[in-house]
Amino acid sequence: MSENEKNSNPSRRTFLKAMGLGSAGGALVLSGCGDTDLINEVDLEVRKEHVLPNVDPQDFVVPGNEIYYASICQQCPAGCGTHARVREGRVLKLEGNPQSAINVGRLCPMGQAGLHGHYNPDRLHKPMARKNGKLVEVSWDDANKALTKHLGTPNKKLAWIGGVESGHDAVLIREYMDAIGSKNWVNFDPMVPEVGLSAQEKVYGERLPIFDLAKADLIVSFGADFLGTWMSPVHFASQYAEFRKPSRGTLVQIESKMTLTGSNADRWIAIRPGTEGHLALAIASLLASDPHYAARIPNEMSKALKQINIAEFANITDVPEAQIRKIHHHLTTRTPSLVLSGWSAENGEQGEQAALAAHLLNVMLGNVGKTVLPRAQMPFPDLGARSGGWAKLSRVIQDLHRGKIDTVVVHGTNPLYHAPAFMEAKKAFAKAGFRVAFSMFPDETTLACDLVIPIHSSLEEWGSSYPLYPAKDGVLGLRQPTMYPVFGKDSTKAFGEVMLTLIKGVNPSFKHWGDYHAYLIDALSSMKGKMATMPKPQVDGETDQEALVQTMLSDGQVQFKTTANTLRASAILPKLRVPTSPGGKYPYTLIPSPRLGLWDGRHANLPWLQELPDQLSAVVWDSWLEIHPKTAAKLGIKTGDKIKVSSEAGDIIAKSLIVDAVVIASIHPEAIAIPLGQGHTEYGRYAKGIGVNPFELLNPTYDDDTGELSVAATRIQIEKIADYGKITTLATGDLVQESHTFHQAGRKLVKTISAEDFNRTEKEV
Amino acid sequence: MKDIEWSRINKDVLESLQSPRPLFWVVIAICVLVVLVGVGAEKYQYDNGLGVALMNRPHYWQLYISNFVFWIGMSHSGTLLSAILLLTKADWRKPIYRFAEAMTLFSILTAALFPIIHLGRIWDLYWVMPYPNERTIWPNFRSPLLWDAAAITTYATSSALFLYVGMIPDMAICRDNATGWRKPLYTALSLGWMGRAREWMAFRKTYVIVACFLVPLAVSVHSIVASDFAMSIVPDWHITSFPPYFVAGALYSGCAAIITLFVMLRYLFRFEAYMTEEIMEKIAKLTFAIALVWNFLNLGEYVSIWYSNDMFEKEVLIQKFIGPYAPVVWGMLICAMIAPFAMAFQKVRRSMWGMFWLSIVLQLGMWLERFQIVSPPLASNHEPWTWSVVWPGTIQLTITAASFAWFTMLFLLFCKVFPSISMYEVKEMAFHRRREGLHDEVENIHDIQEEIIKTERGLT
Amino acid sequence: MGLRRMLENWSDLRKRDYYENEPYMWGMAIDLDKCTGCGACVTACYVENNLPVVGKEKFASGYAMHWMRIEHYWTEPDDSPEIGQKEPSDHPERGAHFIPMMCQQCNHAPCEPVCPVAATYHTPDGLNAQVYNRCVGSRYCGNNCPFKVRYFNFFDFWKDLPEPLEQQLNPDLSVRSKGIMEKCTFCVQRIRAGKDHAEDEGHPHSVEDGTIVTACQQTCPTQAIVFGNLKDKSSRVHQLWADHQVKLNRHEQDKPEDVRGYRVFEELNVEPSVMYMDRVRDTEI
Amino acid sequence: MLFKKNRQRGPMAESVAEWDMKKGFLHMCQRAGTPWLFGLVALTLLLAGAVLPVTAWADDVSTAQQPIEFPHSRHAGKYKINCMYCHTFARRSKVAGIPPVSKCIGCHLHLPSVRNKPRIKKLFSYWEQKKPIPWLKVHDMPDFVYFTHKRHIQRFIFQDGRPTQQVCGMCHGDVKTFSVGRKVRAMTMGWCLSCHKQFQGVSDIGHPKPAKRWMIPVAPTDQAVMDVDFPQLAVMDPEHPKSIPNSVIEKLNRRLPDSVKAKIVHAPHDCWKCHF
Repeated sequence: MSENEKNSNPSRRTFLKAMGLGSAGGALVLSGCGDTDLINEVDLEVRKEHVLPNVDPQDFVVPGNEIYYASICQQCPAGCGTHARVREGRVLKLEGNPQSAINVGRLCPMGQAGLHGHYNPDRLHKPMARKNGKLVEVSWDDANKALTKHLGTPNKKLAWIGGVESGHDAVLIREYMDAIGSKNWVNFDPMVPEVGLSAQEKVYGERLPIFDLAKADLIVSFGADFLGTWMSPVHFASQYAEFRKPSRGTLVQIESKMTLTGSNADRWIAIRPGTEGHLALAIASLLASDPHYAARIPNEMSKALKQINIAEFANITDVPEAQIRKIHHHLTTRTPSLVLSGWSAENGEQGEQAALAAHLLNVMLGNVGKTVLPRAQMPFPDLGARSGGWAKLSRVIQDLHRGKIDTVVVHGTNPLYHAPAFMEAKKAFAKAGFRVAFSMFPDETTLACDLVIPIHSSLEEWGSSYPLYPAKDGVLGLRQPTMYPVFGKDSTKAFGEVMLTLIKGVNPSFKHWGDYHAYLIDALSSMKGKMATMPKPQVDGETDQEALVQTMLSDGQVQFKTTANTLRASAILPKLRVPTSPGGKYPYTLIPSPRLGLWDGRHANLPWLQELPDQLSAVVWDSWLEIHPKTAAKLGIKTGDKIKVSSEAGDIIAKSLIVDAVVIASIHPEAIAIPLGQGHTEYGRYAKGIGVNPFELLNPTYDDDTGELSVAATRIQIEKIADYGKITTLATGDLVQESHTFHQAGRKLVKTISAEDFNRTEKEV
Repeated sequence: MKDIEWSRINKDVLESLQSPRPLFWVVIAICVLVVLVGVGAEKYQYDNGLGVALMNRPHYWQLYISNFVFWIGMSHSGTLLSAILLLTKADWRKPIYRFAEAMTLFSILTAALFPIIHLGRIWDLYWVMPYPNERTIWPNFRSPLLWDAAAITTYATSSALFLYVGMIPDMAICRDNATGWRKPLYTALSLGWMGRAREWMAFRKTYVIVACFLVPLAVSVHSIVASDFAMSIVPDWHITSFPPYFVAGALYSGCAAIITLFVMLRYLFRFEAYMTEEIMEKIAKLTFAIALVWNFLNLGEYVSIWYSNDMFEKEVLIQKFIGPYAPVVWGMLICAMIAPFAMAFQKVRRSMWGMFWLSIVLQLGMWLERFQIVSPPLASNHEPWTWSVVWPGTIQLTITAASFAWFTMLFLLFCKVFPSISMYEVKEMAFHRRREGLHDEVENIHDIQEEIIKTERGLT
Repeated sequence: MGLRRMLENWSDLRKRDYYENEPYMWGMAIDLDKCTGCGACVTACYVENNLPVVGKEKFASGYAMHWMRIEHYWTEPDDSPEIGQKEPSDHPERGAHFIPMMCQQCNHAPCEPVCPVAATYHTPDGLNAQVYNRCVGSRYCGNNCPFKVRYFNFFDFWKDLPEPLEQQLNPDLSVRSKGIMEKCTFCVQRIRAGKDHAEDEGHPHSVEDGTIVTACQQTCPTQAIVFGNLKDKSSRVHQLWADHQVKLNRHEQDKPEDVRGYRVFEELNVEPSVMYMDRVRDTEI
Repeated sequence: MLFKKNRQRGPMAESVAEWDMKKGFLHMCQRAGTPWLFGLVALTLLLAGAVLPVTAWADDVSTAQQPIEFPHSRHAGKYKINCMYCHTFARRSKVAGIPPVSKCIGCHLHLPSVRNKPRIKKLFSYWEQKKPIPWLKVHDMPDFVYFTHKRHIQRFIFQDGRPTQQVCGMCHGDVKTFSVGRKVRAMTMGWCLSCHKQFQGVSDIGHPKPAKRWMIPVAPTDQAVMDVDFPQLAVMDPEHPKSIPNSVIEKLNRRLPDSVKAKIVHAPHDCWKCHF
């Protein structure tokens, strides 16, 4: 981390003036008499241009000069700190906030593309209500009336479905739910590794211990795509950079479909889908034969582990025995090491057991306390991120089916898109008496609601959020309006604002806050006692309170005092069945693979991300199906062929997907991967009608222990239905495409040297 | 051979200005139609951007540039026939050089359209011209495109001049016989030509000087066009032998075009008596010789790429023969490399329609040659990630077709307005034939001159 | 450049190191071992530089306008599947070979001499400039670029920009219309702002290292990209070049095999300003 | 063959032949429709001239209607308000900026004497509606031009200590006499260069910093090389900023030490300084 802080050169700060925008910007309408011309043309323009002065601007607003406002990225629950560059009253770019311990000034593509959500042409900018079965735009007065009518009274049968919710938003929702007396607040985010969190809680007594990648000398990752899609990609990427410094750490990635992390591994091992746990167990068994490691687990357990036949497990996992022994050898020689489990391991049939097996290795190797570290206690746990997965969602959907819920509120999640066809979520949803969506975009769920409240983007509103995976405990991120609402004052409203009004109706104790801004500042000020540092007034005449607010806003975060904790690791012997052997009518395992970019589909409406090629297959603006060359040869499939994919659950309701094939070696021959993200039936012009959604085909296979849906355990059948079509890739060339080999053709574009040479020749720069 | 009747020359040629065969009008009508379609295509391209022409990265150049090279190439034969053969005093050039020169002028005018059509911002075209301006910005004199611009304008001007100078005595003949709107036109263009000996002497000298100027110019022009490619670092463009290769190719396709137009004119304007089989045979022999030179240079190019053993160049060469553009390359080899050997047979050389179709085949071959020079190297370049194959789209093909129509239209209109056979030179040829065995008249030019001077003195 | 001055100073202009006395020479170093191929740089470039999103059909037809692209290969340069192994494997067991490819700001740029209107030329601070308002669109430069990193506006892409997306456009640089060639500029607008800033601070000839960051460098989660002034001996980029023994003004580096620095297509004598560092793999595991 | 005998020709004959040619050609011209031809050439030239765009003044707004006829003459002339009092951003930003409405109101609230004039009434109506005044841009640079007021103001006003009106006047003319703002300079690239090319000695980076004088050519050191012989060079008239003729620059350059000359030679226009 020290290096990262060094990199974010302090001299650059002189450039930046991150500051708080007092009240939503006076009359910072798109004006500022600087470059009022939005489009700088390259030809001479023959026309007369207007120049609009500000009416009554803030002192620090200088037309032509940029201002940076600190904010928090809301593209995924990682909660990276951002600086929004503002000129002439419009946000122009998002950059990482160097003060944030999560991302230290960097952002991932999704964070960069946040502006396309903010300025999205398909954003909702009028409340909508269902009239005669159709959603029509209504006035805010009508919307408020409807809101009070349906949500403003105690209602036990109200369900709140949110994404990952944290900070004061979460506090308000909790207060609201308490006030109306409903217990149905569920969070659903398919990308949060709920299975892994549960396993970690069992092993370490902590749902989310800190994984210190930088300190590890060897990382063995069972499908954890920490560079791409695992909880906090930017944070892990900056740790990864540290990890790769001399002397260089080694990364072994074991998974069925290569992820971004896999493509950066020193050794990528293709494993039979759903058998990651078996491999971990085999390694544990080898470790158990060494008393040094066996001492860390109970005796019976090591005895049980020793029973394992490595050759048999090699057979099960399709990884050569020699390879397993090699990994074991390196795990014993390189310390500290770190074992992680992620998407493909945890979403198999026995997800939690596989995760337990992976974490058992950490316990046996003595990594707990070295690379797996305890979290410090945050004084305000209510502000923490509330997440949930399929188990909670399917419970709500069942409740809806049974009529136990009459009002649904959806905020920040899109269950109707994600839920597999077998859940019949749409039907269940239709059974609710009244449905409300707080939403920015016309997504599938929003358009199925009866009342749609268009909310501000995260760059237009006040708010706070707490990261899902805090890099540093006790840091609450703050958001502030960086510009005047894109569609004007009376179009969208801040979520907090709407909630506050709603709560005032059911809980009079909130009445004394005029608006959400006042509430937030008040709430933060009341936590003063628990803050790590108290800023001193910098300017004459500034009160302590003003100094506090100014510092909080320009930092974009607040650090609370935390209390240290310890981890108590307990070894748990995973109970893994031998998986059913492939074959029969559905011989292949479907891996719906998330990717950095479209994520789980929530970013499909951002053109920048649609146009960002997939890191491995280089496909843009489309869905595809990854298939190993051997399997492809067997079935006579070539890149670009149209493939029909069907599953058992899909066949019952006669649902199948048709998608283009990409023959690529970075996948296990028994696995078929279809990326997540496309296949929207709504969600604006950029997302609608592109590609397919692999979730639709999933079988109702649930993890035994956690009740989460086993997303990567569905068996499928594929069938070629048409020959080579055009598939859009970064490498436009047919020459590249037909072979799809991506050869360097003798040019020295990227060469590899061995880590041995690297450690010898490189020194820290 | 039945000789041309002196007295019929004027009549026959002037006849051609009035009543060509009806097919002439059909051809003109088709040409105008195609040109209009082409203009529409260009308008569409202008409005929407060059993307509609289906070029892309890395195929930044395509048909427009290969057409440009093709038309510039075609312009070379006119100069060759008329200037080089004038200097080498080949008498048989006389009935055909006029239309060959016209062909030169019109093909270069057609060629000049292509860089303009090809340009991304046509409206800023004038920036390519070195004109003094307040910004003290000049075009980039290092760019071969600028040399092109200079070479083409020079060549167009001088070949127009050459054509015009050679036409002055005929203009006088026309003037004397013309009526209506043609009368003032010919009067202006004939510059008061009276056919006096003194005028003839000045005329001869001017003509020869312009010819001397034009021959090296023609060679340089196509060398410069070749340097558009040779000066780049694109593999298989960056070839030292490109200038002579281009010049040979130019003469080759130009000669083939002359054969085509020869047959066409002979039929349309009833020039059977002038454009005889003997002349055709001579052109065919010339074409055959040039074809052999071109063949040699072409094979030499392959060999030198092969032995240079440069990875990039070799790759492109191999791709040419087995890659996606292989049909074009093989088509080119069959049409331009093998087909000309038909001209080894006298029967073919003397058959008008045989030669007509053969010349079409040769031109097709040379057109494909230009395409395979431009496109395959762009398809598989240095950077393997960007390899891609693109075939020209409808817009490009339409504009290409329109360029052929445009050329044919201009050419036929010229032949309708101006005598496409040089009357005075054909007379001269007939005169020479009669005086077989005698010395050339130029031998005595000095004596004649002296005589004239004496006469002039006597007069003044 | 004025014609007269060009002629007068012909011999100077023809010197190999034309700008040797200038205080700046912008360069980059990209560590391919740190590069994870995530694509954050690509998106950051779109945001910063007003790059148009062309949509599916146009992307497929090769009209994409990403100034920066991440290429990846599955093989080593000699086509062996992975380091130290000759026989083919079923899987890419050493992962992918990523390389961010953008304009290399060649010091002997092949694109520069061929532009008929001198819209592309070399600036005194070592950048390969592309002046949009001068460009006439002959596309010769695009052909002559061995890296194929020049992008041509085949359409008026920005005219397709729906409201209110145009509010995002960066006012610091132009939005290119049809018929113009464009390419990576090393974020020239940021360089310009940085120099102005240095001038405000009163040290016009020396921009402090790290003051100017390109958009791609700024966002790179692993900080694989380092940008700076190669003539400043204390800059990070200069140190990286020196440590990896890559020198300017040569088409072949005289350095040990295991030192990681290299420049792509150096052998063409184009003198790129971007140094890449080999990717590394642990061969023991 | 053709020229064989010419070598033996006498001087006389040669001259006659030349005359012959000349006369012959002239003769030909006379007889033909020469005016006709010349007319053709003239027409071509005319057409070409029409094609070359004259765009310098295309964006002139001096005749257009501003929302309020702001009298610069009164503010800057009569009351001698510093330009930068209202255009306060000029020294801090690329753009000089139109003053915010609050600034106008700030003063005019305390000027009841003019409160009822129609212009002021209009001003207050904007203020009451909290609406920006839709001014028309008078000096509208093309979008592809990077120009920063800040650098110019900092250099000439704060570093050189010149009077504000003089410095602003270099480009904006004698504003204190204007009733409504208008453009007095073409603001073309050549006009920019008329000043800047005298600094071309060193490029952007080695921007010359002649210590006390403006328009002193190419002195990369702080030594004011020209002071002695050309004391008048630095005199500026806001209405007529003088550019030094090339001949003078050349003469001056000749006096420069070799070390400086060495820098002069690589001093191209750097288009990217202003166009990107």
